Amino acid sequence: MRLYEYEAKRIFARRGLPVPPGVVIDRNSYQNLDKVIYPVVIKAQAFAGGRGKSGLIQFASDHTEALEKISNLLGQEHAGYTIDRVLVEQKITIKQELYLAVIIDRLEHRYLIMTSRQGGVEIEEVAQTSPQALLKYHLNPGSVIAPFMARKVASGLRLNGPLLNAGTELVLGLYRLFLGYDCKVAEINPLVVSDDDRLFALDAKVDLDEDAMYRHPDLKELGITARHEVGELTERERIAKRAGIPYVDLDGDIGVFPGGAGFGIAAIDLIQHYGGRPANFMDSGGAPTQEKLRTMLGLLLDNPRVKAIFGARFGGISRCDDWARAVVQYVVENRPTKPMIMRMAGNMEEQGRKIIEQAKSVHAEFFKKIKVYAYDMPIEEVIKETIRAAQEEKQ
Amino acid sequence: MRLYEYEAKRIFARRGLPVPPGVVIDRNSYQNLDKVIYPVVIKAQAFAGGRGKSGLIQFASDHTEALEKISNLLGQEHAGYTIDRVLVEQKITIKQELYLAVIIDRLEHRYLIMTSRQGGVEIEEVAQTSPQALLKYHLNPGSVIAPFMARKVASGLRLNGPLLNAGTELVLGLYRLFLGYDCKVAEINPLVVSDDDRLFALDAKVDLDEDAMYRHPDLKELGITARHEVGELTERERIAKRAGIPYVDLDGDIGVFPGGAGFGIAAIDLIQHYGGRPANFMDSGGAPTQEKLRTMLGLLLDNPRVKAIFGARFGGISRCDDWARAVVQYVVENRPTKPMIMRMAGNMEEQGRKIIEQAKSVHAEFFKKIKVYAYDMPIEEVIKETIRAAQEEKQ
Amino acid sequence: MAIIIDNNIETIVQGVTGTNAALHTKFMLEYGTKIVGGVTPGKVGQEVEGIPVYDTVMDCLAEHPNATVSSVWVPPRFAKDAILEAIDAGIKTIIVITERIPVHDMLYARCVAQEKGIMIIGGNTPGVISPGKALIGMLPKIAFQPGRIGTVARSGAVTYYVANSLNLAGLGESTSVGLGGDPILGTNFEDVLRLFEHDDETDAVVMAGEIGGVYEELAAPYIKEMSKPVIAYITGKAAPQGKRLGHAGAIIEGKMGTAASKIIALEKYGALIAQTLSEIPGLVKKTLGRDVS
Amino acid sequence: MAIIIDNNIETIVQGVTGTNAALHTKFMLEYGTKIVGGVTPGKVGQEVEGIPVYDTVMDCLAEHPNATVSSVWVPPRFAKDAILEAIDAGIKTIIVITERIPVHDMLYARCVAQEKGIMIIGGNTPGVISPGKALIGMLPKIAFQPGRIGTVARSGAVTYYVANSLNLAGLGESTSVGLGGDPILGTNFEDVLRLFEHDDETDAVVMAGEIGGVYEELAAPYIKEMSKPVIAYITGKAAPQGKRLGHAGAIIEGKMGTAASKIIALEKYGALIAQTLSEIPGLVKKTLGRDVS
Repeated sequence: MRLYEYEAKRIFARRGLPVPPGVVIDRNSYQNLDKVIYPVVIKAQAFAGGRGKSGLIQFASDHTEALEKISNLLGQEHAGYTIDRVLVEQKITIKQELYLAVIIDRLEHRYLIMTSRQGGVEIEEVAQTSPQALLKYHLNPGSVIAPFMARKVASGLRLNGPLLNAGTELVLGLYRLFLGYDCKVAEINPLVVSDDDRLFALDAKVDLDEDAMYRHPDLKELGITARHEVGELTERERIAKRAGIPYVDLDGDIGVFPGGAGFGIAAIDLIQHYGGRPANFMDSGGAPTQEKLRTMLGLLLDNPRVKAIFGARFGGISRCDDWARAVVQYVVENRPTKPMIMRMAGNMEEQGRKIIEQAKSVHAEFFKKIKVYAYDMPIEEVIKETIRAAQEEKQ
Repeated sequence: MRLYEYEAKRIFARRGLPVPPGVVIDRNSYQNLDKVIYPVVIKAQAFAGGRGKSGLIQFASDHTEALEKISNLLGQEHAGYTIDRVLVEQKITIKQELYLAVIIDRLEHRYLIMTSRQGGVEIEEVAQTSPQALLKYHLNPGSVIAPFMARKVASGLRLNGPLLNAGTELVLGLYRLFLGYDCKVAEINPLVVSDDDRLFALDAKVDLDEDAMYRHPDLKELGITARHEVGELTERERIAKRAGIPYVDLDGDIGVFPGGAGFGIAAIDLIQHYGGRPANFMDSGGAPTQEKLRTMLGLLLDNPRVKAIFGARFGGISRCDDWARAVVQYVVENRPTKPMIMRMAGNMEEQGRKIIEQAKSVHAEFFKKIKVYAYDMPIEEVIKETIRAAQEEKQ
Repeated sequence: MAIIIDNNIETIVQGVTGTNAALHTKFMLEYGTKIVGGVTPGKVGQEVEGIPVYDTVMDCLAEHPNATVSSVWVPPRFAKDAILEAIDAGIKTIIVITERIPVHDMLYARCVAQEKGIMIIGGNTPGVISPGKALIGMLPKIAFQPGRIGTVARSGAVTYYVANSLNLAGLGESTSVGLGGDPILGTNFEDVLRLFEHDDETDAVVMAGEIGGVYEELAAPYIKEMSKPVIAYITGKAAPQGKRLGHAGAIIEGKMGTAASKIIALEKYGALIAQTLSEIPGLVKKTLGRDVS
Repeated sequence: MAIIIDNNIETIVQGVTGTNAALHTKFMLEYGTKIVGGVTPGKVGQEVEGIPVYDTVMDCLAEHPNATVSSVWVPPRFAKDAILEAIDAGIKTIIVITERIPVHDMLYARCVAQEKGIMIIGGNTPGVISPGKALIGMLPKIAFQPGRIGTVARSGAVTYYVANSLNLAGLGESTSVGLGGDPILGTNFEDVLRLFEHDDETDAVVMAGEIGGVYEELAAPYIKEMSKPVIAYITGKAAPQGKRLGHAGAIIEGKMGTAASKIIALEKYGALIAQTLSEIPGLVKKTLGRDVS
């Protein structure tokens, strides 16, 4: 889960890593601007590389200039998200830009400390154009870092004299932060040497493991809570998250109600492959309760963009009878008018089928647009029929 | 550095290990007795095995009885030390006594967790009479303990049901305390299961590494400061400690002023071997300053028991000229009247000799009883002469 | 002999008293899997489906010394410890059903396992099945039939649908392996491809990957070395960037882990690419040049 | 060739800019020891007695790849890291002058060294000298003369007095090794006895132990296996119980580590016991049955 720069820097500050003095400003906290020392850098808080080029980083030498530029930035749209906050920091005079990161090496399954004397540019670029400028130090998962190791890293950045010790402390601190907060990435780019020979983390990128956040209750104190890996949640995504349902809004018109995350991914592919447009990704997880199944159906059917529902249940961990019961109860209580084209196979299929047949016979009118196919109907045929149903609805 | 039971239990409590509720009482804090729940156990705080047999552990069922027994215990002499404090704890009804310890295995150079279902007796006894009752688990130095490992230990104690989890937590806690406070020993004997199926550390033995105490500033908060490995310091030992001089009071009449700890140990042996009685152990450490050397001499010469001084300097790290200068200055300023028989050899011996010869020629009267032999005089002859000098002084 | 599990292996269940684990212990026993013991700390003396429960894996193996495989069903915060315990006790293959294990925990457990030559499958694996012989995990038996096609997939449901489409076309599986949906996996595609390559009960392999990570790309070069055909089905072509799709591992991070990059890598080294589930059996039959069952 | 250090070894000094280290760097150089570089973080570019200073051991070895021995003079709280750094950089023998290193730190460093086959001497060693060849540490050269007696002791000053009494009797040392006064030692008596046993420049060994720990007792059985005579001198017979005598390791803990227990063990396995320093040369000469020099 990628943090905003200001969030990452709050963690840095808590761990004693050197960040420039600064304040966070949103529409309701312009008064924070009184605390800064000019000249300042104004940095829009957005998940974007090359913020400088996109005008998302600006400079101001006095209050009036800062105010104008901040109010200009706030509310801007960028890559689909609105800029709600800026970080205003005292401007550091830069003598040198370096790169320092601790990441998980997915090939080696080990931790990797990476440094470069070419900081301030995309590290992927450095890796391609001058790989010899990139120094790498591997550590085994879970292992502590010895001070000498950190000193080796700092020395590799050719920091010396008092800067060597400052650099050593910084490497120790960043590695311990990486380990201590279950990070996937902890990156400083650029790490700068100021004109008065101090080190500063000018930018900070932290990527947390959402599945380990329970171990770090202090993140909440810092205002950091679970969300998308990158970016904010939509309203429906928030509702789903609260209910423990993995759910992502897409921009199509076919609601996807699958069982299992992997097939959820396959389903949106197949819908697209056959010319339809999925409205969402969803995962029922291992063995969903009936209540959870009904919440899931509600999320789809209440979405005005959704014209038809594609549903699939391969009863493995979860049972077809439970699934059928949930579907029937939802339909009877909510009387949805959108077509629902579904397939049910696997464990307890027969019992599930009986439940649905019985409901149909009692409430035939509610089930007019609802189909539940069986094992012998290939899943892709079900998808094609859903796409046709959605197109008919639109007309 | 061995802690008193009440000190060890304060650390236990801080780390969440289960100790019976209790209070510490000395001559000035009888009022603490108001907080206890009867019946109670009254435990004299002394470094002694088998306190029960020596009457150092007593029981009381009400306030009057407790008061009487406590005032009886306080001030008692035991193995050379006065009992200044008692620990008064709620009496636990014992269903079972176990043994649990984390120690450093000096043979293997690893950590060792030891358990036994035969708790409450000296573990050395168990080791001799029924070694199969002793379970041992080794861990590598510095390594963290996995919960499953702790569970294995608890399971080896045949704790089960809810007690298994309580035992697992206790093993985890004790091991982490051992590692976290740089312990040489962290022992619970007995670890008891109470009649209501709870675990309690009924006794607690903690042995700290004095050389690592700088890492644990919170020990000071708990009132734990450096002292002898076992036992309190004498007044002279306290003065020496403050000055950074390893010094131990012995009960003889020959002051020992050696260079180096190892030869200090040899010197007290040799004095004894030749029929003398050393008044102290002392170590000048690596390269003592002149000021430190003068403090050392003062410690010996101000001791009324001391009749003569044996001195030795083998100039290695330290230089003979520095040593000679310190001796001369002390003598000139303090005009000691006790005989000082010494030998000086090694680095800068010649320069040192000149300094002493010159002082002698100026202040002949102060140096009447002072001899400084050279390289060619065997050290044991110097010792013999010192013993003779001490005997003459006594007459 | 089938890969990983066969009808003669003895297995234990860690976290056996949990609801899901207990239910699937029943299903596994019904399938014929030899479960000899279960482990839940503090519950020694209980039984689950007639299987004795122990406090520790060590205690369990003391009674059942031939058990070599364990499945782990404990909550995610206990998964690392359960795996380490199994390794310490001498288990050789650890099938980790638990999902959403913290990344650092799994990296550590993986590192220990690798040092000691222990196989971990998962986390978040649906399990492994050698149809007609043994099943460890929560795969629905109805989705599988004995045959000579090896399958390996990241996702559980995709494992079922792949087998399902093979079965509907008259093909069956030698072994189906779920690698798991977590981002750090104990066993990856290449490991399983190597096992199938050397398995004389397997004629061809279907591998089903999805967005996220680089395990598919890493396996690609080995496909060229293989004598057996590999049919690859990769999902997530329609996935948005930067959002986890249910599985902790199913996320496109920056330029890494897209369906396109995986398909390009696999195709380059000779895998046949299925665009849909329904294309899979046709490609298998075509490449084998005959009707196999 | 002498044991541990000889006139052809190249050596570095960790913590070289400290007062003591700088002084003894001078003495070592004067003795002929080949010091090629020093290390103090943050002080690259300086010189000590003409020896270049580096920030890290790695940097130092990059310039002086033949250095195999390091002496460590840093303050106790940095000792563990200095040892680990030396090991990491490829140093083979680490002579740790630093005293009062926390016990857990030394146990850890010792464990790492042992896994990698690295020799640590100390902590709190006065050093090692092969008279006339090389000296590493802070032993005073005046106390030693070339000869054919190996000596090994825990304490620095005792090392000097032992050599001194040998020299006064016309004997000299092949190598004198200070094991160190700290409670946890990298190298113990048995290790050094083994080296002397296989050293063709050594005829007999004097070992000087003291109260505390069990290293003397542990070495005893090996003495019986040796072809060379061992004269043992143990100090601390007059020592009180439970009090550290200067050295962190010199303490009688409960019944462990008394002078009596050490003497009994050594005598049992054939060591000749010297009651005083002055008895040592006589016992050496007697056991060798001749006048050696």
